[in-house]
Amino acid sequence: MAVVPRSVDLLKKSQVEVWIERGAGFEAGFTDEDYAVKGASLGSAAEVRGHAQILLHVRVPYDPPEKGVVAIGFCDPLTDPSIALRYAQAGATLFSMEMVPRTTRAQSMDALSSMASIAGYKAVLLAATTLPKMFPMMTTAAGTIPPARVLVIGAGVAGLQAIATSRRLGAVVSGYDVRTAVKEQIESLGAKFVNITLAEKAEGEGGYARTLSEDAIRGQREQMALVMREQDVVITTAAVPGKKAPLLVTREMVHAMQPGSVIVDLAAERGGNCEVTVAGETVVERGVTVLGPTNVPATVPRHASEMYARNIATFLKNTITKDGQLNIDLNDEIVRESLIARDGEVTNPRVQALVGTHV
Amino acid sequence: MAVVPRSVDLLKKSQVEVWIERGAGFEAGFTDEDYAVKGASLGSAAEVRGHAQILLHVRVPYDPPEKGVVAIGFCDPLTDPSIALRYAQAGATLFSMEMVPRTTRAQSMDALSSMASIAGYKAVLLAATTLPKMFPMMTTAAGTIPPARVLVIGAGVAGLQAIATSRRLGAVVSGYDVRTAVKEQIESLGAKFVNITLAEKAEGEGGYARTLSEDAIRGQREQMALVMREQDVVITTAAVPGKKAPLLVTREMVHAMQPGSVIVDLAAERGGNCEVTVAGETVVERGVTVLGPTNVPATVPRHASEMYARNIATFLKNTITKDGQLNIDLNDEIVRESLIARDGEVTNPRVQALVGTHV
Amino acid sequence: MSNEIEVSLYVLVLAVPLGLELVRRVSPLLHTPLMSLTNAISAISVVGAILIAGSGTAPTLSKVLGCVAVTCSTINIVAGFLITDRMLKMFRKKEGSK
Amino acid sequence: MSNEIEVSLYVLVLAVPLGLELVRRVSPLLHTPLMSLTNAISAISVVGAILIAGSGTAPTLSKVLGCVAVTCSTINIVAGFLITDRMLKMFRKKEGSK
Amino acid sequence: MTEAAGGVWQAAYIVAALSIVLSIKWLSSPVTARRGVFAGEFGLLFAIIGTLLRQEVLSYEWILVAMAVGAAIGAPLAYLMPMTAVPQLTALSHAFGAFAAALVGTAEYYREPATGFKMTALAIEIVLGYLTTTASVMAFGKLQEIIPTRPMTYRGQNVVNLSLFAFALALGGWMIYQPAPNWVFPAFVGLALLFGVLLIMPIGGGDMPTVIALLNSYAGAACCAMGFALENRLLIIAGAVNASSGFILSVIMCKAMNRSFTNVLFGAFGQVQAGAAAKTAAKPVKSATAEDAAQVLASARKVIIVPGYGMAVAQAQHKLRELTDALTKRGVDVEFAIHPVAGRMPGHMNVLLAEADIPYDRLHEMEDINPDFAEADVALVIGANDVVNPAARHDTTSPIYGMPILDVDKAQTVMVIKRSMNPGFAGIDNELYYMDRTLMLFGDAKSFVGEIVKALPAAG
Amino acid sequence: MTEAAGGVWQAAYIVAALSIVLSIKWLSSPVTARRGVFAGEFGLLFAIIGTLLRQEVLSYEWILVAMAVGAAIGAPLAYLMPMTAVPQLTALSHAFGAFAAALVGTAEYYREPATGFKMTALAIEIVLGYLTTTASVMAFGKLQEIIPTRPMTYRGQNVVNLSLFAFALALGGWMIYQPAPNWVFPAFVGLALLFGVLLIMPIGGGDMPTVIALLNSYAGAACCAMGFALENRLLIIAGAVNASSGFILSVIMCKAMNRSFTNVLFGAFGQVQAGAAAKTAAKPVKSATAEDAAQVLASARKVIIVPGYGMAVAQAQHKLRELTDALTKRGVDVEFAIHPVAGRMPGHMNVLLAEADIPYDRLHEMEDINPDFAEADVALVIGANDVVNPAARHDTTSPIYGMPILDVDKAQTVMVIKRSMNPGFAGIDNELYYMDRTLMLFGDAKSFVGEIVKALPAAG
Ligand SMILES: NC(=O)c1ccc[n+]([C@@H]2O[C@H](COP(=O)([O-])OP(=O)(O)OC[C@H]3O[C@@H](n4cnc5c(N)ncnc54)[C@H](OP(=O)(O)O)[C@@H]3O)[C@@H](O)[C@H]2O)c1
Ligand SMILES: NC(=O)c1ccc[n+]([C@@H]2O[C@H](COP(=O)([O-])OP(=O)(O)OC[C@H]3O[C@@H](n4cnc5c(N)ncnc54)[C@H](OP(=O)(O)O)[C@@H]3O)[C@@H](O)[C@H]2O)c1
Ligand SMILES: NC(=O)c1ccc[n+]([C@@H]2O[C@H](COP(=O)([O-])OP(=O)(O)OC[C@H]3O[C@@H](n4cnc5c(N)ncnc54)[C@H](O)[C@@H]3O)[C@@H](O)[C@H]2O)c1
Ligand SMILES: NC(=O)c1ccc[n+]([C@@H]2O[C@H](COP(=O)([O-])OP(=O)(O)OC[C@H]3O[C@@H](n4cnc5c(N)ncnc54)[C@H](O)[C@@H]3O)[C@@H](O)[C@H]2O)c1
Repeated sequence: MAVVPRSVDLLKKSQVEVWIERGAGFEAGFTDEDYAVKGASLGSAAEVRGHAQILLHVRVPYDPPEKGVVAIGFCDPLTDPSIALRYAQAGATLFSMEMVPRTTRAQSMDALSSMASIAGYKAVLLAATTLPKMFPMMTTAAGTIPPARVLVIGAGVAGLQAIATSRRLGAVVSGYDVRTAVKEQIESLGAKFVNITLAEKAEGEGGYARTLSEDAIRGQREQMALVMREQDVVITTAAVPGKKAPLLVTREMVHAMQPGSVIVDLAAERGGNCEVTVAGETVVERGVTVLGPTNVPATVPRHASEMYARNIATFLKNTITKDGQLNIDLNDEIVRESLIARDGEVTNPRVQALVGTHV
Repeated sequence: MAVVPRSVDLLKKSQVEVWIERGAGFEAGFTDEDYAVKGASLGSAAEVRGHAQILLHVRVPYDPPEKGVVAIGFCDPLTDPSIALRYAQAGATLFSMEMVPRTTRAQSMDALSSMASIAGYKAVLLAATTLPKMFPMMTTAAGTIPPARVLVIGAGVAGLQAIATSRRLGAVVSGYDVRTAVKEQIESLGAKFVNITLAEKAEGEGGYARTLSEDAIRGQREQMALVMREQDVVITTAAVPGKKAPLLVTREMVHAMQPGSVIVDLAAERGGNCEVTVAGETVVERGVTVLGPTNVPATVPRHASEMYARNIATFLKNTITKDGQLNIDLNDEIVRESLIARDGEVTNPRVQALVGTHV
Repeated sequence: MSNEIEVSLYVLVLAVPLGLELVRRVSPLLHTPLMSLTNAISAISVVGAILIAGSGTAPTLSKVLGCVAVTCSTINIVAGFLITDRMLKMFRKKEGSK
Repeated sequence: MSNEIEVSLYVLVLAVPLGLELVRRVSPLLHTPLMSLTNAISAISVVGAILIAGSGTAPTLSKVLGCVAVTCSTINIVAGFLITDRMLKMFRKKEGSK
Repeated sequence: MTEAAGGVWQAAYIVAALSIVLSIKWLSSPVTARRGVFAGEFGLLFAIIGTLLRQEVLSYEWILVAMAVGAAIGAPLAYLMPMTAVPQLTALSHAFGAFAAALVGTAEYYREPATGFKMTALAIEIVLGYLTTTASVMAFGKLQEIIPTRPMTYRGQNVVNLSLFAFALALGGWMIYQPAPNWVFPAFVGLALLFGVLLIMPIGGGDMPTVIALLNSYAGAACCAMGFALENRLLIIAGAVNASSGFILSVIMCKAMNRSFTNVLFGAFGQVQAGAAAKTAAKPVKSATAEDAAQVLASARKVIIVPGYGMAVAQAQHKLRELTDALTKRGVDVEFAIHPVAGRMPGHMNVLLAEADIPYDRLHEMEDINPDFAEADVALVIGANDVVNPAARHDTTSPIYGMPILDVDKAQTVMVIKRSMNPGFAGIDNELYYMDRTLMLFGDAKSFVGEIVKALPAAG
Repeated sequence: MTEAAGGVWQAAYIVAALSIVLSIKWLSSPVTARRGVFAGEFGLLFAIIGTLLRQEVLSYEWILVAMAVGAAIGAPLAYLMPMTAVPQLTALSHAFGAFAAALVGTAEYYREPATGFKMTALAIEIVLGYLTTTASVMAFGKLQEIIPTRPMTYRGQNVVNLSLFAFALALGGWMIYQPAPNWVFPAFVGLALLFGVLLIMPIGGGDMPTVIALLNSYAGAACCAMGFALENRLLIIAGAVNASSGFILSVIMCKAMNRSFTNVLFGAFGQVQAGAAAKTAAKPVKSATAEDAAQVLASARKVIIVPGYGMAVAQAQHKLRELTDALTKRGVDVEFAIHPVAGRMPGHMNVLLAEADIPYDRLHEMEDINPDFAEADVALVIGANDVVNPAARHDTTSPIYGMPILDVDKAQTVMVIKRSMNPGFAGIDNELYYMDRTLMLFGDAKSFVGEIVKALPAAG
């Protein structure tokens, strides 16, 4: 949900009227009354669309609204820029939550971080539930259970959260990332950093990673294979923004693992970090279970909604004036970078570039 | 699995020959070769039955083996004593792992404890996976996520483990049990004890609980209802040995909980502590999800097998002489209490009593 | 060895280790008060000063010096003890809590 | 007050608190060895015994008593120290580790 | 030689006095203890040599013979007695020392009529010397179990003792007033001897070590008095230091054994103690303070920590981690021994120690670590009881018989933190606590460990 | 009156000696400290009265006048100085005492020709007395910041000092050899005075308290020497006790301040210290030690702790818990302010603080706690930087402009633990650090917090 009862307050403070589609909050545990109490108006999907000047979505629908209406939400314009084109053609305004820059000021609107955080947590629960072993060490009268060994590949927001959660459950955790700056961050959670020597620097602009060369990738894989054999659980979260997820775990690496081991591939949606991964499915290969869950945050609907709603409300607050009028200020980095389409044009240069080659 | 590769060693030390049914270890992640390497002989189910004088089971089959053969495993003779009668009639010897007394010396054979421990751990994972919220507190740019509140009812071995695991995941945990001695144990895990005043003492012999009077039960429920309203997760583990599980959470209490809350009823198999529970199924009632998982330890097959195998190997060692001969010594409390049927007779007095009324 | 020196050495042999033992484990809380107390006590030289100042046999120079010494050491005594006392008053609460 | 008594009192004033301070915080592990050491040291009475036994002026009875006293206190010294030493040998390893 | 020798013996005396002071000082810390013994030996050697050099000493032969005899008796005494007999041996040796002091007093009394101050000093020396002699013999008897070890009391004991004491005082007064040798002296001596016996009779065998320390103190006081009588400063110093340290030592020992000092001394005269002693009775335990524990831990090389349910109840895991950190920093090797059933649920210790972030590689299973206890300087048991109860090994009647346990009793020193002498889960007494090498640290695990940590930087 | 008075003054001396010993003993424990002051006063009173009763003392008038004058100067000195000036006050008072000792030596020297042992004692008294006088004055000057507090060193200092010392020794030797008053004596005095100055010059202001304790010890030694010269046992005892306790006290104080004793004494002669002070330069920040921090925290009523990424990097959460516990125990109200983006992942602080078992109700969101900073005595920032950077409020050019921050700058005192002046994630300087009320605590968060905890029980 892009709006939760609590965020209705926030929105109303920005002097806007709030319409909610009836029944939309059910999954996340909110009833229509919860919203009504906070002063939101309820209606059918069509009614809502009819009333609203600004549409807040989790995932922006492929069909654009009418001219002049603003839509805000996830729309992944770098993967599929056609949606930008459609909105531009319809004369609607489109903001992409993915494109909110990762500056300090924008952190409270950074929905990617919020969702990644939830995904990292949930990935560990999935792994723990699937693993035929327990995570924590236990010295019992029936023998000593050694702690499970967990490797987290890709220590962005999701990866770090996965590390923290695994450690909480008592596993012995190590983490790996191409960006060496992350070593300190991994260690700051009490986990071990897996040192894999790379031939080149992997950190791009703005804190994101960039694509690696073939050679570097091969070296990385060889060393990784050795580490992976000793793990009970591997959680992969590696991503390069706007690109297909890097392939980090090959089929051979999976085969080398002990039967009973579990891999959770959080990058499944973007092609997966693991060769075996099938998005949305659970594959068992030579005793190793590979989970490719998609839209993981949706499995923790309550908190995912709350966080997203808060992000989007803050975002909105930043783009409207005190008296509730939309105010698209292109001097504001946040607005500029997240604005995809407006007044019939695709405005974002990165998307423009893609549209050129794409359409 | 009643035998894991590691416990083959243990058994062979006791001078017995070990036969394993082919493919039996698969679920727990053990291949036939793993066993063969340790020196076990492999065969089909029939072959194994044919060779063995002592059969080690997880759950003892309802069909008794031939005369003179010894079967050891779970068989729940207090709930269904007919199995005792069948084995007695067949002239086979039957040991029930449930009946191993809870003395200090018997702890390493106490399979109930081992399994309860796993169940407690897994129950928390199930709850966490099902809950639409996250367990730990998180202060983030998208608002502060408060920690989940978990109540564990019945703080035996499973309950304590559930408390420990929930605490690890960052929840605010409280525990409740009729036996007041448990207060200290709950607090020793850093959780809060829920104080519910009872009219009578509830501790029976040997550390087990005993059944409560009607009045006491009503009082308990009223106070419990107040506590439950504030919980996100309730895990119930209350049991009275040999009896149906006490009903602690009524339908009204479930309705009083917030939609989105989760109840995990570990007593589902024995009738459930919750009125809504359906064993083996997930029921959603007024937004509250009630899980009634059965045979939970089997969902952590690897460690469950290892622990059980160790328990049963120790048990066996206690009942056979140095040169591998069975030696049923009725002076040994452990042997005496766990022996159910032998030489055509039901030997255990508690089971005898039941058989009398039952058959 | 003269008797007087012998006695003095005995006294020394006992007094030095006694001083060391007394202070060895003092709480850091009391470092400053203790410093100021030993300061006051070191003005025991007033004894020598009085003996010189009041002596019948001493030359006038010595007597004058003695009187000055008495003044100086009295300053030390009075100031030393008063400071110590003031300082300890600040600890009163803590004493009470014991 | 005779000089001798005065001196003795000084010595006493210092020696008694010194003894108290020295032992005040001894580790319980050393209680027994310390007990046995003070036992050996209390045989310092050997000094008095020798003085009597070797004295020219003493009557024979006194001398004989003195000699017996020397024997007795020597037993105390020898046994006392040897026991202490044997006891401490058992702690040797710990010392070594420092 | 007179003047020179005079200087020499005085110097020797000063050195002796200093050595004796240092000896006691050094023996108060485990690190310097053996040095302390040497200093003591050195001090007495100097005292003897110095005395022999004095011009008053005219004939040496008899003295040397007497010393040889003494050494010939003392050495085998010390070497042949088993180490377990140390207390009685000390008592015996002490009887000789006190007797020597008494004899010197007697001899001096007969040598030369004394008056006033000197006679007072002599009287004190004599009464303390004789009293201590018989008291030491009694203590020896009780420890060796020649005399029944239980406190012997009878109705009116107080009255008898007090009147005896008053009588002795009166006699002493008379002697000072009328110093010429007469019948009073033997009577006085007799009273002193009797008083020594009566003093010990009502004290139980378990309190004997404390009593011996106190008797040391009396002997020291006797020497001190002797010093006053003979105008010998060395005797005064050594005697006084000995008297005061012996006294404070006996007080400390009482405290460590959880006994009231006045009870040990006088209590038995009343009836109070009899009851108390009878109950806890028999088996005394040694208790110690956090400072003591810190000292022991700081001087160890290898410490094995055994956590139990009590650690969980006290939630002491975080403090325990502090202790581990502090010790590790000092170079102590700290390991954890986890018993399979420690606590009240499987993995109880694990979850708490993990919470405190104690590294997994420090935790050891019972089978793995049991052989290591023999090499450990200290086994620190924190709120564990049943899992370290040696009864499980040999007492077939015990409910825990047959359960494998952690072999903490193999460690050089065992320290047990718990709140009381109460039993654990199994409800049975634990013989570990009564071992000679066991120190009981009574208190809540969390706060006690905290105190140890605090005391650590100060420890030697 | 002679014989009687003789007995009286000797008894008074003995009482004085005992009082002084007890005084120091009692002052070593907080419980008995005030009793210790009384004992000391009592001891000195008895010493003075005893002395006045001695038959050698013929005239009283001048003495009483002199004492009155002394009291008239001393009392206002002690009462009027603010308590913060205690160290310099002690130094000043001490200068007087040492000067008195020096004067007595001088007077005695001129009164009566001395030889051999006595002259040696006198020489020692004189050199220590004068040296201590100027040294105390210098210490006073440095503490009062009349003289620059920084260590003053120059090339060859060692050589100059050593040769000066040798020269003084030679003069002293000559005086003993040739005791009649001549030009040597004033030269000797001059050297002693000069040496006192040189001794203090190279020592930094921060080490002054230790130095004063040491000077006490010198003064004590001077009194002791005076006692030898005047054959006065009270002086010997009091002087010796004072000398040894002053010495050990200065050693202990050095340890407590983490300074090497020899460094304080001699180290500054080398160059080491000077360099460290120079670098940081530019905008000045106030840095402080763990002891300072402990003192500030211990006297606070409300402390808000702001953890940041640095706490995570250092894994300081367990130590932080120790600190929280210790402060809470002292009655300090400790709260945690968690900034939404502190650390490097959402909930970073939560997971670590939960690991250390810091209760949830102590953790507060930014919005909730921000108003509380104004009431907090201390905001303790541990490895946080961007999230407490006031630039976010007003500096529109800053990359963090617009981010809500924790209002730590509203707190009475701000203390920041970090390793250096390096910036945080955003890479920008933090003006908070340059505030007047900010103390920078440089060091790794884990070890620094640990040190604060250690220093805590000591802090006032
Ligand atoms: N692990 C399992 O699965 C399990 C399950 C059920 C039963 N058990 C049984 O539990 C026992 C476990 O042995 P154990 O040695 O761990 O525990 P234990 O034998 O029960 O001993 C615990 C000791 O801790 C002390 N204690 C309690 N609170 C304390 C505090 N706050 N501070 C300091 N000390 C405290 C108690 O002595 P004070 O009262 O004097 O302080 C007690 O003697 C075994 O008998 C085992 O059979 C185990
Ligand atoms: N929470 C999130 O999700 C998230 C994600 C990504 C980025 N960020 C960004 O991270 C920043 C978080 O702010 P913050 O205040 O927590 O951290 P910060 O601004 O990065 O400051 C951390 C400070 O800790 C100090 N430090 C590092 N290691 C230390 C150690 N071992 N001991 C003591 N101090 C140490 C560093 O100074 P020295 O080097 O001088 O010691 C540094 O200045 C924000 O800018 C935020 O935007 C947050
Ligand atoms: N400015 C801010 O305040 C702010 C806010 C949120 C996040 N961030 C930062 O942005 C960064 C990216 O976060 P994210 O979680 O969205 O990243 P992401 O989801 O894009 O990628 C996840 C991780 O995968 C890693 N990765 C990419 N290719 C890899 C490869 N071949 N092998 C191994 N690892 C590979 C990346 O380095 C990254 O750490 C993080 O460092 C985060 O701290 C900054
Ligand atoms: N002697 C040993 O060494 C040993 C070994 C293992 C377990 N135990 C003890 O045995 C006891 C039972 O363990 P278990 O887990 O098998 O018990 P269980 O599974 O039989 O029961 C679980 C819990 O439910 C509780 N319960 C029963 N009725 C209840 C009610 N109406 N309301 C609330 N709670 C109720 C019981 O008190 C028990 O704590 C525990 O105390 C355990 O410590 C002892």
